[in-house]
This record gives sequence, structure tokens and C-alpha cells, in this order.
Amino acid sequence: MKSALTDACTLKLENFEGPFDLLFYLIEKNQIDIYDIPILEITEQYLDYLSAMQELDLDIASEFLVMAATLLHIKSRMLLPKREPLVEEESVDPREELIMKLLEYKKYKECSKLLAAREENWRGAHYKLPEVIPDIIAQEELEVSPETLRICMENALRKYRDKMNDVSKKMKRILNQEKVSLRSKVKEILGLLKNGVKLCFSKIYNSKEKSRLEVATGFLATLEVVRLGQALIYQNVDFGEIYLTPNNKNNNNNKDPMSLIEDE
Amino acid sequence: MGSINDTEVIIEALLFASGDPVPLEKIAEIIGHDKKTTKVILSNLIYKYQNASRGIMLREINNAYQLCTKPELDEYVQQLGTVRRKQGLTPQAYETLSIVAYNQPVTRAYIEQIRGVNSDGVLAKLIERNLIEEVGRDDTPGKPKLYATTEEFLRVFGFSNLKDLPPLAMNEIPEVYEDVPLD
Amino acid sequence: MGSINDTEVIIEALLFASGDPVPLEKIAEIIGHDKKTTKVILSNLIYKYQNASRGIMLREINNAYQLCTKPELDEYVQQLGTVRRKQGLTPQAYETLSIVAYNQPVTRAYIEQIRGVNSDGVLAKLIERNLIEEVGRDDTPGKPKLYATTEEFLRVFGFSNLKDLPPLAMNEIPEVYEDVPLD
Repeated sequence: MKSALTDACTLKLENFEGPFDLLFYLIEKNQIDIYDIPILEITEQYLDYLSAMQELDLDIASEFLVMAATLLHIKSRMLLPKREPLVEEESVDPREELIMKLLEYKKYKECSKLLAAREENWRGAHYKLPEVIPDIIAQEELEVSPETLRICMENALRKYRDKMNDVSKKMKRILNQEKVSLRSKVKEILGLLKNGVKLCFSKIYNSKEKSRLEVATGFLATLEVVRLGQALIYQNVDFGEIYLTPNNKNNNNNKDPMSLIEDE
Repeated sequence: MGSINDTEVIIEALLFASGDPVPLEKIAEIIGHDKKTTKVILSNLIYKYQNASRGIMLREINNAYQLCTKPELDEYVQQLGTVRRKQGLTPQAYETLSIVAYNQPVTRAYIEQIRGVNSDGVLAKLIERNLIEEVGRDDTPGKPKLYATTEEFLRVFGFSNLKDLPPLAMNEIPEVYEDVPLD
Repeated sequence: MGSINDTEVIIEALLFASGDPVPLEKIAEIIGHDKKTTKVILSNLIYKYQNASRGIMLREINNAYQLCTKPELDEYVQQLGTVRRKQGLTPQAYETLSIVAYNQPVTRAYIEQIRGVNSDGVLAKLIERNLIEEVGRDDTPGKPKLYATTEEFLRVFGFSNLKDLPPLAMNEIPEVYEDVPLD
């Protein structure tokens, strides 16, 4: 359906910046008193515009739809039979909020026309590009001192050496770790067992004196020594002390037990 | 046009060479007067340029001074073919700009509340044209950005400073709201 | 200064807006006079500007006309220039400069190895200040640039030559090879 209305507002539609703008257009077109908006009439016209927009397949911004809902809501409240208000506050005109918003909007709408006119006028003023004016370099001497130069160099070198030292520290760590290798621990235990005494695990690898790594490796080494048949292990209670005694019945007595451990 | 004294001669040379606005302090420093005296000289000069048979005029923008051609001579200047005709703004832009100008610094939410419509795009355009700028964040939840007009805004709309903005039309108080019952 | 008539007003606006010289033909076309009349008007205008209390003058260059500031006002115009103050060296600049000074000629890679940070920016600053300069390229893969200190460096530090650099007391540097306990 292509109505006269559709034709009339084809050009206009896209120019409405928002629902207020459209409402204003309707108010001005109908020469309506903004303080006494005939809500029935305006709502009808507003919805007509929206359907015209739909006919034209224009995207209707959600704000327009929200306003439509607001108008319908106000309309329904206006249509309700007037009851005796129970409290004074309830007698508020349902149009009040809308009117206030429209008035606020109107202020800026009018101001924007004024700004547009001013801009139009001042657009004719032309400015000149700046001339090339060289920078003034203040003739101040740099404040420098040869000693600072020396100190900076020494500090830089010190920092650099410290960094290098960090690397050697790392090397030390690696070497230390090498000391707690399984192999060395096995050797250590075998050495102690040669004396033929009963060993207390917690005495050889006291966690208060040795590093965690050493205790752990020591434990693995203990198991390894048992596996090699070089020692017997027993523990009286769970989590109790672990004892180690030389295994005198082992068959490999003639061989060097160290040769049985694979190289790590 | 009255005689221009030496100080005015120097100021003309300065402003011509600069092209850009020159701050009052800088002019005062160069001509060797205090700021107050310099301001009087400049105000006098603005008047002289305006009323003399001159093609150029003197403008004050945010306490800085700049020469430009008189807007009414635009038709001739356009014929040079070298100056680019600046495009006007859209109605949305003027509308948004007036809300920013009179309420600055202002959040996007405030602008949208008055306009009743999403204003992301138009704000971006105004920032792009250097008419408004972000000036910080509001101290409310979400810390929304605050916008204010720029010096370019003053230039484009022919204001010396924000005090030049014409007063906003006050709403007449509708009768309906006048009979608020007294408790 | 005599009165400037409308034609002269237009010409002032044109020349101001253009900044560059405007050919006689163009001016004639815009003010709607023939070239001969226009030339008379312009010659008259040159004289007027010269003798009036004006900060700007009109000059003819190759049958084109341009406004410019009067040369005798140059001392004032120069003061518009931004004053750049040389600041002292930053600690980074000092450090880099000392590495260059004591190890020159030196590559950027060497400097960065000692400093442990990228030194592009600080090298550029030192070159800009004319304290160091490129003196060739190293004969290693990639042919990196070599830097050395300048004459300006010697002058600023008050050295006669590089032998004046204060000797380094590197013995003070402690050897740190202590055992580090595990955990």
C-alpha cells in the first residue's frame, strides 16, 4: 500500500535523528501546544510514520519503537476512567515526563540551529599557514663531568660482571647437584656399610642438615643398594626409622657393586 | 583607520607570521608589556581591524590571538581555488555539539538521554573533526568518559571563549505545574 | 595611510588566505579588472603597505604578489620560535656515552651487551647532540656501524684528547664467587 503519507515522508524520514525529533516535527506540523499534547492524535500520527518506514523497508532504530510503546502507554493511561486519586501524587499527568523531555530536547534543537548559522558565517574566515620560524636553541652548555663518565663506565662494567658472575653461580649449582647424584650416594652408602654396622637412614640423611634433594637421592640410593643385594633394609613401624645392614649373604660379593650401577 | 603605533605593527607581524593563534602571554612577552596592557592593546586592535577597510580581522580564541580573512569576503577567497571548502555538519552533529557545549564536561549517557537516541557515531565524528575531545572520566560507576568542546570548536563557531555561548532559551514553566498544592 | 578601497580589501584577503604568491592574472580575474589596471592597483598597494604603520608588506615576485612580514620586524618574529633548551644527559645517556668513550670505536651490539638493554634510542640522542658519531663499519658479519666520540664531546668535557679520560679503577670490583647453598 503506497499512501500519500508514504510519499510525503519518504525524504523526511531518514532525517529524523530520533524519536524526539520526529515528535517535534509532528507537534510543529500540527501546531500543537507542547504543554497540552493531544496524545491520541499524536500517537496515531507517530505510528503512521513508523508503518510508513516499514513500508519503505527502512531500518527502524529501536529508540523509535521504545517511544511508540511509551506513547501507547500514556494513551492507555489517559483513556482510563479518572478515578478519585487516593493520594495527591497520583494525579500527575501521564504526559508530564514526556513533556519535560521534549522541552529539554527543544532547547538544544533550537541552539543547534543557531550553531549551524554561526558556523555557516564563520566558514568564510580563512587562516594562514604558519611561516617557518626556526627553533631557538638555548645556548646553554651541557653540564657534564669527566668523573661521572668514569663512574658510569665502572658501574656499567660492575653490573656486567655481576651478570657474568650470575652465570658462574649457576654453574656452581649445577656442580653441586652433580655431587648429589644417585651414583655418588650409592657409593657413599656402600662405604658406610663396609664398616659392618647398622645404619640409621635418618642419621645419614638428616633432613635438617641435608638438602631435600640430597635426602631424596639418598633414599633412592638406599633402595638401589638393597636392589643390588648389598644391604638389607627393615622398618619396624610405618613411617618409622629405616635401618640398613650389610647383606653378608649376597652372591656378588666378589664384584665391585659400583660396576652394577648403570652410568646416569 | 587611525594610525597604528609601533606595538600594533609588531603584533601584526607576529600574528601574520604565526598563522596559528598566539597566546596573550607570548605577545606580552615579545612586545614587552604586562598582560593587562597587552590585552587592552589587542582589544583595541580587534576593533580597529573590524572597522577599517581591511581584508583581514583579528580574533581572540581562548586568550590567544589569530588573524583571519573577514568571513564576508569568502566569495572572493573561494575563487583562488586553493582553499578547501569545509563541509558543514549534520543536524545530529549540531544537536550533539550544543548538548556538549552547554553541559561540559558531559558523558555519552547524558547526551543520549537528552537526544533520545544512540550517539556513538556522531560523537566519533565530532572527535574526528576535533570539535570535541575526551577530557577524563566521570567519577561514577563504570567511569564513563567525559567530553568537552575544543579550541577548534571556538574557532569554527566564532566564539572567543565559552562565555560567548548564547544563553540557552529557558523553558517557560507550564501552568499545569504551577499549581503544586502547598502542604 | 590612505583609505583602502574595496578592491584593496579583497586583495588583502586573497593574499592573506593564499600565503603563497598569487599571479597577477588570478588577482585581476577575481577583482574583475584588466591586468593593467590590476597592476596599477597593486603597485599603489605596495607603496601604501610600505609607508603605513603596518607589520606586513606586499611584494611582487615574478608577476605574482605575496604578503610577508616586514624584514625589520624579524627580531620580534624570531621570538615566536620554540625555545629548545638543551638538558643535561640522562643516566642512560651517560652510561652509553661512557661505554663509547672508553671502548671506541664500538658497535651497538657491544654497548647493548654491556648495558643489557636496547640502546637504539639513546644512541640516536647522543648522535643528535653531536657527542658521538658513526665512524665506519666493523669488519664482522653484518658490517655493524661503529661509533666514537666527537670533537664536541672533547670540548664539552674539557678534554684535550681521549687520553684525558679519567683512568678506570677496576680493581675495586669485587670478585663474587661465593658458594650458593642449595635451597
